[in-house]
Amino acid sequence: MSTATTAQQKPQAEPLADPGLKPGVAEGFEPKIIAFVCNWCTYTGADLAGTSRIQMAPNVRMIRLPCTGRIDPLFVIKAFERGADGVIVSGCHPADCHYAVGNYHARRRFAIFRDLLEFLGIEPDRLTFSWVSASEGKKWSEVVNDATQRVKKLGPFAAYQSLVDK
Amino acid sequence: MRLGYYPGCSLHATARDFDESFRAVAGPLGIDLVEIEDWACCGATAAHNTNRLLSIALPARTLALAQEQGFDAVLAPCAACYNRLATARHAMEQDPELKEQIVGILKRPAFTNQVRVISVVELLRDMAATIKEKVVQPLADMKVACYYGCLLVRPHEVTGFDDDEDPRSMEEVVKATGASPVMWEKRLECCGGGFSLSRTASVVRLGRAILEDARKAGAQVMVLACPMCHNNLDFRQKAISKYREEPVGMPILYVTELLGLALGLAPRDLGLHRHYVSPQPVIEQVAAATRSLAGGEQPAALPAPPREEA
Amino acid sequence: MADEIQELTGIAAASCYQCGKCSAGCPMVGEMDFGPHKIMRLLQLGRGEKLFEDESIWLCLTCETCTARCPNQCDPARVIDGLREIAIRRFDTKAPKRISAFRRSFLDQIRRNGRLFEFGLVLDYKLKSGDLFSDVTSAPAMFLRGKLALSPRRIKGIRDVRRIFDACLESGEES
Amino acid sequence: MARIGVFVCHCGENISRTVDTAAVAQALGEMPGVAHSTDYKYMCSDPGQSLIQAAIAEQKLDGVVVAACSPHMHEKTFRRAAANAGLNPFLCEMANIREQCSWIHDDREAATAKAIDLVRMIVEKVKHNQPLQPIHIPVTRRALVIGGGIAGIQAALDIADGGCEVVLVEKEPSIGGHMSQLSETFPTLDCSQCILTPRMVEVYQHPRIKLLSYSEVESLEGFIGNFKVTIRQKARFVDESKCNGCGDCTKKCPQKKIPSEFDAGLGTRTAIFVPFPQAVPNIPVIDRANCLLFKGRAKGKKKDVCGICARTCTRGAIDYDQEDRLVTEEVGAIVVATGYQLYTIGKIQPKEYLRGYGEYGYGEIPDVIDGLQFERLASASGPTAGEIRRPSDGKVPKTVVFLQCIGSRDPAKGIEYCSKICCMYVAKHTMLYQHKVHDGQAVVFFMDVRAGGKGYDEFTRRAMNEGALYLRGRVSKMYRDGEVIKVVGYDTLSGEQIVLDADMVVLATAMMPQLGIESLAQTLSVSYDQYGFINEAHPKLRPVETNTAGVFVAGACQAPRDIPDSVAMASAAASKILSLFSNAELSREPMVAHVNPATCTGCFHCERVCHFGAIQRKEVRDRQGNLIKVIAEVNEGVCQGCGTCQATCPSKSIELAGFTDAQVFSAINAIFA
Repeated sequence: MSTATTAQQKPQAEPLADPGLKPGVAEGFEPKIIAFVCNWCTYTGADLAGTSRIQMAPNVRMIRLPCTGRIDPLFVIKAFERGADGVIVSGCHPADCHYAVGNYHARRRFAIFRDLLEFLGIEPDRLTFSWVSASEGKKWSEVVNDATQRVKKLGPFAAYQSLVDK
Repeated sequence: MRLGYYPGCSLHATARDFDESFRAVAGPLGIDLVEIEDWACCGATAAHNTNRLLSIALPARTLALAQEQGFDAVLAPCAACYNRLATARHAMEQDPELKEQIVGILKRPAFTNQVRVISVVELLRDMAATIKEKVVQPLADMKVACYYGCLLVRPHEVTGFDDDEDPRSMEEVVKATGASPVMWEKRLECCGGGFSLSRTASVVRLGRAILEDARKAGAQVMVLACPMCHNNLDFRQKAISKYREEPVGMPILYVTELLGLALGLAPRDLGLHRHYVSPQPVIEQVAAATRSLAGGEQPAALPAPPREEA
Repeated sequence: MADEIQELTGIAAASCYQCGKCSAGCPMVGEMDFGPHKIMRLLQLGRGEKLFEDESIWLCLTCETCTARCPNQCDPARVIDGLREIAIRRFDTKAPKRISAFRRSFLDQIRRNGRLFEFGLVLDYKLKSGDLFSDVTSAPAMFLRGKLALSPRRIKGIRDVRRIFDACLESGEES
Repeated sequence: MARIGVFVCHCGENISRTVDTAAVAQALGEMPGVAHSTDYKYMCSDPGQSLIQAAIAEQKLDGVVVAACSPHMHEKTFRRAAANAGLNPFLCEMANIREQCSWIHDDREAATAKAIDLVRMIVEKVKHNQPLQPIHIPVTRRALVIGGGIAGIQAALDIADGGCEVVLVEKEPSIGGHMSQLSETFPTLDCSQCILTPRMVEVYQHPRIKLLSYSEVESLEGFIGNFKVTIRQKARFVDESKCNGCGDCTKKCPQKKIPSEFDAGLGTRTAIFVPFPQAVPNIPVIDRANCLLFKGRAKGKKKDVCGICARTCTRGAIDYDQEDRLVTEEVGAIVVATGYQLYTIGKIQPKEYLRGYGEYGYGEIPDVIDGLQFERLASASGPTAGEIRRPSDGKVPKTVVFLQCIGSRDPAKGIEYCSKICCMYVAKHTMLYQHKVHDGQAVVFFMDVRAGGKGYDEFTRRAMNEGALYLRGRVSKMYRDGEVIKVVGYDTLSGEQIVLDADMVVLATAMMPQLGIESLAQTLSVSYDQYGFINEAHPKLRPVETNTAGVFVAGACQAPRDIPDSVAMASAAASKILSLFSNAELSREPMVAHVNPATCTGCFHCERVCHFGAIQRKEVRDRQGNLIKVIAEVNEGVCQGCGTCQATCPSKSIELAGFTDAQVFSAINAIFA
């Protein structure tokens, strides 16, 4: 009864060019990201991601510190100066801090520091602040993967490098 | 909020009474029903039995039309259409790739899927207060069984206007009309839906369990909001009553018809004369209630429905 | 088969731990050889092909009771939809004649007029299914109640609808 | 030049499967300052550790880096090994190339490159490590046990028998917890009161246990060995010193119809009440919400409406004006033993991620009860004196349907875990029921009978042999149908839909931690999982400790657990505490801050941010005694090593040992060298 349907392929959505990638950035660019994490929550969460074998991007190098309260903004600047393309700062959820208030100091400190870095011209997407608890292995893998994607889109952090080399 | 009225195919034919009663009550309740231009069928069960993409694309076209015609929400009285439209909207909202694919198929790049989908039960429940004021003939101590069927409140994350295991919105509307809803069990059991023609035996079996449960709970009338369920419980009630000593005799009204009676509208304007199981006992009870209320004269009786063949 | 289902519906049959709650609440389980939980089990065992030599997946009313109450949110309703879609795409052998006839007539109606012309649907269904006589006696009663529109109404955007059909249904796949 | 030894572990093949350990060892060998670099299959094994010790001696190493698992796992092991070889343990660090490298990447090349970076970072850091000596601090040899259930009781008794004082805090008027509500206990069916009450009395009479019932922990300060805890003793309105527990007041109280919490709502109690006859302490409490006198006072009535209990009491023990009292206790260690509560199927849920069971009537269907309510029905001291009767009409049910896994193993309702004990207590319930109602039929809807303990499976088989009908499948819907409850289920073994008429239904609901566990955990700064169960330090190696030194955990507050395991866990926690208290002083990690007097300008930002009050002020005077400046000084005993002061100090005069700026900067440099 129904008219023969014309032979027509199912519409394949053709692969979209990734608009975010800056022209001229080598396709194989693998960003180097430093993560400053607190020992009690995020580091243990990352260990949990390990024991649960949750795969994630290998671009992040993690430095363990007792508390996000200990993370000095100078560390972030040093990381960028030495060639990092992105930085992650992560610690306990508010009220969960092993030292009770360390993460509150960090939250206030990095709120101001983020504006400073923006003012200096560092793209905000290069910086990731997150709360990851000891039982959030999955969430840590998402923080790592998201940060890697975002920084990969922005390409290498050449701006600062040229300043330093001049 | 501008509501785009989506009657659906059955409301123009076998479910005319639903359309007529809804238009009739829309007036007094201040709902301006503007039909969506050139709407098409939502595909109902047949589409998603065949091809998911088709079952999303067909209703998506209606959502696109509604958006182009400036409606904020699509109002679908029929539970099946409402479910399909809501499922399509939800699926595209959850899956951006699917939405891109649909936009490609529809060739309507401006479609952004932000038109909401509302069912008539949700609309009436939200207007329960106004209904209460506008009621002229409160259906005092009329025992009503509210029947949701399986598509009106499920799946929860798609419909979301009521609890998917213990809904109360229809009961609220019925209470607003002065009638008293009965608590019965089979409110969410399926009536057999699209098998009405192709597997009538199952429909009769399921319909019988539903009607007997409502009868056992003391209901005098059943209200619902789905043409397929109405067809399976009203038109098939004769077949259901075949093996029983005496017929079930449960009038099946659309919730808008019961509401119309409470608002004092004439049974004829509500399409009540189109039912197979005569709603006459309900109408008489309403008339008796108003007579004792106002001590007024005899209301116009409903012309007897044509005698059914053997 | 299980991975074909997963690819189509995004649901892994493995997440079902065979608690039987879906079959417990299924209104049609009594008439099916394979209730919803058995369907999931066959997919887990990789023996989904058996479902295409049986009527069960066609007796499903798509009432979503199984999906509403599944503890592992395996969405059996969507899986059975997927099975039907695969069955139609490959070969539509085991669907009961009447159910398949109704489904095909329903879709043909939409493809032809954009809206369902119920009278046409019943006629088309009767021709396809050979179930010529049931409900014929009630046609006059339905007509007297004004429930029987005799002339179909075709929508303006019928080309849109037909393009949707062609775009969604793979070539050669009868709707 | 530094002489650092690098030891790369294969961890069997956990690391070597994705990381080329030989290449890592080889790359590190070429790094300046690395005197010795090798890899070995099992560094944490005895031969592995002796490898380190031999290298320290032969190569005269002044630093060790072990590239293996997480420091949380074996930092102590390798530091002890280094110390035994004469190297200061704090010159030995670990690079985590397992949990944070080999296990989470499958690309061998990237994983190996990352592993090399990680080890280089730690090597550079160790170059800046200083030898440190552990800090010794005094230990208060008193313990605090929070929760007076069987776990708390057992822990308190063990610690007290070990010669140390215990403060036992219990939220309810009496200790005993949920165990006191049980009728009999599996797998031996011995009466729970008979085995519990003697322990409760032992606690009450123990010279070294201070029982604070009807009390809750308010706040906590300090750290391991030196906690100061503030406890709120809620007002009982009965003077404990005067009351002798005669119970006359509870008999005369006019308010008799209050649903009893102890009887899980099935029985009733008076406004002034003792929860159950064997309560310890046997001192009544006035329930302010339901007492006529307090309700009158709340409405501002001048004259007291009632006062019968005060008049009845011959010893004048009733005191309506009693206030909550805050008590401070100094303790050296804490055991969290707050136990569990049962999930309910109602529409309103205590936690946002939970959902109720609409398909089972949201708990509104009469005669659908939970396990604890059935225990009260079966208990001789219960509202029906041990007869199994329906709560709605008191009839003896002829068919009782038991539903397993209600809430548990149901991700759609928000709980994925198995509550472990329900298979056992449901089997027990069927036996109790069939013993008491000979012509009764017990039916159980189950998915898997999980009875893994000693004598457990035999117990469930006995229940089945004694007539309980076990149907495999979940129930889809339940509803009231006249006098009976219709249960619509399925038996997947026979492949049939099954609809039963039940006179009564018992739900085996999930075990959850007590409500409010999150706020207690935050008070003790202990971490908890998404359900609120307390996180143990390590699931296999340190199950009764938490990550917060000095805080231990026992019983069902850590995970669903039955009585035998809870008691064993309580004794384990007690033994950990007794070993902590066994030496007079406690040696603590020397990761504390130090102030450089030369550059400190006395701005005291550090004092402002230090949560532990570890910063003191020190005057610097010249030889003539003239004040030159006032500078900050760190009290080593109090400092917890969080390092917030260092990040705040504008002149970089305060340094946290083990995490100095130099160490962190060198680690950063190592990545990009």
